Amino acid sequence: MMLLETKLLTKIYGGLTAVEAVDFSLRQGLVHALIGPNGAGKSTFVGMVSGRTPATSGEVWFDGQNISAWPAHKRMRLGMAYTFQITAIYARLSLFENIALAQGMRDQDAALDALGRVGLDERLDQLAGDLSYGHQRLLEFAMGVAQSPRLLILDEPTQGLSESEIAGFNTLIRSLAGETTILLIEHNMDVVMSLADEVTVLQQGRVLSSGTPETVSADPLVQDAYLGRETC
Amino acid sequence: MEFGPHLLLATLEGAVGAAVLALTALGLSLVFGVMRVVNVAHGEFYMLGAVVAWFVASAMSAHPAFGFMAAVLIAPAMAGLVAILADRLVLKRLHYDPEATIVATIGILYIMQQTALMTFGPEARPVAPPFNTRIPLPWLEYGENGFNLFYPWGLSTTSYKLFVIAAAAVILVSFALFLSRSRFGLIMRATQLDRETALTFGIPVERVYSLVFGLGAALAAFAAVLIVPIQQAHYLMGADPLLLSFIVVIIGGLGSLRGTVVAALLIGMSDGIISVFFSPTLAKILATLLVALVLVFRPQGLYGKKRA
Amino acid sequence: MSPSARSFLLHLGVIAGLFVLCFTLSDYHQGNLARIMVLATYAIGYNVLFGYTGLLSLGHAMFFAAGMYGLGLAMQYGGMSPVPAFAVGILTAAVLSVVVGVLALRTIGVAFMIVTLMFAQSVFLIILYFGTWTRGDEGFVIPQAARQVLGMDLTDPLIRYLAALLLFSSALLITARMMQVRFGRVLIAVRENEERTQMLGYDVFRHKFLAVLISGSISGAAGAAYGLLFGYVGATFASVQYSIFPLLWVLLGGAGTTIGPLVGAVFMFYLIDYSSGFTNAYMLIAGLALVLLVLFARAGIMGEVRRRWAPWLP
Amino acid sequence: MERGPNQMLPTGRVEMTQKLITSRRSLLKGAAAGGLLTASPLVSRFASAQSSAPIKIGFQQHSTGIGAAYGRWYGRTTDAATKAINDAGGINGRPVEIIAEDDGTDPKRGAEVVEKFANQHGADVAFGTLFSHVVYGSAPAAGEQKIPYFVVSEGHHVASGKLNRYTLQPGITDVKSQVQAMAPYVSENLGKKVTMIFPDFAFGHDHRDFFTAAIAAQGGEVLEHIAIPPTETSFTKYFPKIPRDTEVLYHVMVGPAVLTFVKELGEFFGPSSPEIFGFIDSLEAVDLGSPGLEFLEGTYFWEGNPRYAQPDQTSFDRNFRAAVGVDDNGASVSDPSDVSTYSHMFGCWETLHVIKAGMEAADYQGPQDRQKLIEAVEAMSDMAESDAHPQGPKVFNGKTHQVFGRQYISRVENGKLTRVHSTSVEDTLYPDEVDYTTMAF
Repeated sequence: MMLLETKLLTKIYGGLTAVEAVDFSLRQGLVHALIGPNGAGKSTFVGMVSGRTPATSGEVWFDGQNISAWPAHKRMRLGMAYTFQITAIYARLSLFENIALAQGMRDQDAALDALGRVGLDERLDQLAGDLSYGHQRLLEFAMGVAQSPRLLILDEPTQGLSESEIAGFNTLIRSLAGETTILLIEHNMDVVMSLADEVTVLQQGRVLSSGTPETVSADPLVQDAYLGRETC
Repeated sequence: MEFGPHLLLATLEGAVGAAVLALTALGLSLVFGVMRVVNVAHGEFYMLGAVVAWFVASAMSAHPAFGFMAAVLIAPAMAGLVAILADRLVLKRLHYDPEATIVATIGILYIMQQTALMTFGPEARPVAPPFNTRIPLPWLEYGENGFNLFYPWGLSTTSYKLFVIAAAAVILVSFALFLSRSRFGLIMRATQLDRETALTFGIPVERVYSLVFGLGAALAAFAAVLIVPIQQAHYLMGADPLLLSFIVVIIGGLGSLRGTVVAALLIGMSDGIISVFFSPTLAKILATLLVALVLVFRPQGLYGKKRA
Repeated sequence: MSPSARSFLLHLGVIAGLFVLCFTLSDYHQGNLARIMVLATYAIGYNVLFGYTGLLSLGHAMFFAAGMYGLGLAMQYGGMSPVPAFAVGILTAAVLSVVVGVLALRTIGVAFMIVTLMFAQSVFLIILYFGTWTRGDEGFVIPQAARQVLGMDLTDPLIRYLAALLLFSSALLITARMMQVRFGRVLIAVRENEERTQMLGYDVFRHKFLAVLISGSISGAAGAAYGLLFGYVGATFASVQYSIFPLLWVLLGGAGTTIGPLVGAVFMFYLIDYSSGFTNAYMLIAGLALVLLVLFARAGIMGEVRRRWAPWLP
Repeated sequence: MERGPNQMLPTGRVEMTQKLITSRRSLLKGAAAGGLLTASPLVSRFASAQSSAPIKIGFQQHSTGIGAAYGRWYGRTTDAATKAINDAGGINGRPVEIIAEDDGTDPKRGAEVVEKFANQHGADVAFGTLFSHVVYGSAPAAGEQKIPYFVVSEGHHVASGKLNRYTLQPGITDVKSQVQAMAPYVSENLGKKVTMIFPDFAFGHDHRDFFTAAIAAQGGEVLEHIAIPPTETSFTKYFPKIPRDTEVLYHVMVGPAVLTFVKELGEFFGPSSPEIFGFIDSLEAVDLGSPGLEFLEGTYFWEGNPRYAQPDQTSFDRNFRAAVGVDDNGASVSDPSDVSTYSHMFGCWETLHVIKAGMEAADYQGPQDRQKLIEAVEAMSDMAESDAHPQGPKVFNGKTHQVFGRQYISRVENGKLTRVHSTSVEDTLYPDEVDYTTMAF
């Protein structure tokens, strides 16, 4: 069953068409990667899906409901979670506060459990701002997971992470497989290839190609535009 | 007085008000445009200009014109210096954080007001205008034998008021040229567009901010020097110009200089003309509510760029 | 002991302390403290919006004046007795907060500050415009005879002090409790990072709107109490200076702390009262205080105490 | 805390406008504090009094805010009156000590200051407020603290009955009596068709209501009421509303922008203008020789107290000027450009003398005799022209707590104000609106 579907989703900023009539569908339980060069409209598209950016036209369906007119917070309540491209956590609040706000309840154990999943079970009362950049991104990821969402949207989650942190991230995503559907914007091709069940390539706001990682990377159109020609 | 002459007189008076308001609001808009901070003490720099003008004029015993000439130079310079000092000592340390700047400039407002009370005193003190001859104005009337010219009772203006309008216009035009033609004008516009990029181009943004803050204060002080021969210098005179400048800058669009001048003309003239029809207090209520609603429904004002 | 229990004890301690002071202080300081508690309630109202939700308003005098005139006009022309008139005062401020909230919350940051400033200026001018009833800037006196509640004379210093204490402690306990439940936590979240809060599924607009409503109503209650306890209602209390005072008290006392507003109001009152003895330039001192505060102690007195010694402080 | 604000300015530079006479009072304060009183020559004069502790009078002064210009001259007159009273043996043989507090021309601070006088300073009485919104804000506090509160405000609020039995105004006449007394002279000598220009707040509304009624009683009429908002700074746009057939223009603008108002009035009319009748409030503390006021020549002004010494100047007026340090042009002796608020400040002098007369009539010993003091003042009626009442003879109405006295009309003749008419006290009387004596204390 399709958890998320968009129909002719379009966003026009003044004269520029950032996203043009994108039809997209996301099957429940899969990890779907959205790739494309900078400025292809990935963040704008995800913004429209999450409700952060108002769509110029087109529809967004979630779990069989038309949520095109819903404000962002209602969509989140419906079962979405969103992590920002630029880390957005409560720097001046403690780790516990950050997680408690995500979980909507103040339960120490649940918080420790959520933090444990990303290996952040340091002191709960430490200020989030004092964490290293990598740990802050993991905290944001933990806050997303802590909402036990049906759809987790990750906007370039591995950006700025070290190799070991990326490996840790991959195991995390696999641990969620089946339970949570993941929409992933990613530049790191290794991560995409190893995690994604399906891939969609965007270019100049249009869908260039969609399918399994293998079919997409073999697709000549994609190679010309994005991956570069295979030279043996 | 019949309706026609009354309207002409109200328009002329409105023009004087608009001229001074345009200069004052230009200072506020410049500071906000380039530095993205609101200077709540802007009215006090206006007052400082008037007070310094009085000190200079009363010190020069020669013909008032010399006193006025000196004041036109000294007052804006003094206000600019005080502003630059305030920027260096306070605003820079706050890294121009919008909210902190508002609080800091409120503090500066009280400091300047109280210092003026202690040095200048509580009275309203006049400054002699360089020249002030009364000019009766003719009015055209279509009588039995065609048009004839007559001088309605009370329809007049003074040479100094016309001078104020002209001087303000000259300053506005030269400022526009300065902004568009001169090197520093280019630097200011660059800093306004994008602070980071300006930095990478080697523009000393901190120094530009100080100079812009000083320039904004100087413009307000200059407006005060123009108006002080008509109105007196008083230590509490800064409050009204501040509110009016806010009104003008918002309706004209925060940071848009062209919008500021147009809005100043609009508000200045309407203030004169509205009082012909409505009760003045009602007119002021409408103007203030209009501003709030403009900000609510059209945040970028008339000419401002839509904030991304 | 859990932080919430410790902070509850703190608040009880403050209220008990104020109660004891009622009988130990000299008449002069008792009279001052009664006034300070009413003004501190106004600051508590302001703190809900500025300290906890992070919205800088420069127009709270309109809520204070709305409460004051709501009560004053109800008593003077409606012939109401103090208690219903007090309710009318709070209601007037609440209605004004709804109108201002719906409009002003469409803007952000500097624009919000200017919109509140403009609304407050219009309320001030409206009060002047309807001078025939409001007596404009001259204002009017609520006769001593009318200021009786349940047989108790509110003009008696002791009863006035206890009434002010009742007002202050209810505002303190309400806001303290509010900041412990989820609603208060979300307000802090909105202050810290509005975008992130929105994407955690919280209706940010509704929370900010409720914050304006609560803040306006508490400020209105303080305005009504000031009119009732001190017998004077005037347009001066809608002027810009009375929007800047609560900002000064909250900043000085510690924005985003529960007892900061009281500390700030006491400190500022006695700073001016003491310094007006040897110089009439006390507004210079207030100005300097504002500048130094924002430069070096942005967290204010209780904010610094919390940072250095008592992180659990609410 | 004792008065002495201007001597200890942090900026060190003596305030430009501060010409305080180092009065005996600050010496007294030093002496009392330092226990020198016994050695100083004052002691012999006060030795006979039962308790030689000074009588403390709380002076609520507008040192800052919109009333600061008046506040400064009220302060000087208060110092001069205190010195005169002390030189004449004080009150009941005890020296008078003034405790001044700045209320910033603000109603909230005003109430606090009255409470401070009653509880902190232990003042016997409070006195000195001028601006009506501060009087309204502070009077309830005086009523609750049960401290006699002598206002020097010219407002009609005391006589209107809105305040309490502790608030009195025995030293200055109120606006209703002043305005009412003007109507006969204006309608007989200047004209019957009047246009009124006044500030659009309570003080201006009093003028509008009282004068409109009074001129109608004289058979005149007010053609147009022109109300100008208090914060206005340019006025020419209002003058076209003046009907052409106006015979007399009645104006009473106040506030910092008032000089602009008068100048623009002159510029608007030029050579041909109707008779102009104004209230000196517009030009208090303003030199008539200021640039732009030339057109005032030949126009009329109400004066509470003739600013320029008149040919028939009484010895009382001469002594008053000498005591306060004011020359024959109504300006400070030490700085001719520093013009006084001569039509208002006499109220402080006369109020202090009424307090002295009241305390002596009531044999006032201390706060326990405050009610006796009020009753003693309420019993007063005739106040002869004397050193205590240099402005002129007065009649005090114990029921309404308001004093009535002569009003003066002057005409500007070659740059000076010459008195051309003085009304009788009877012209200024009006029916009582309240009887405070029936109220409980």
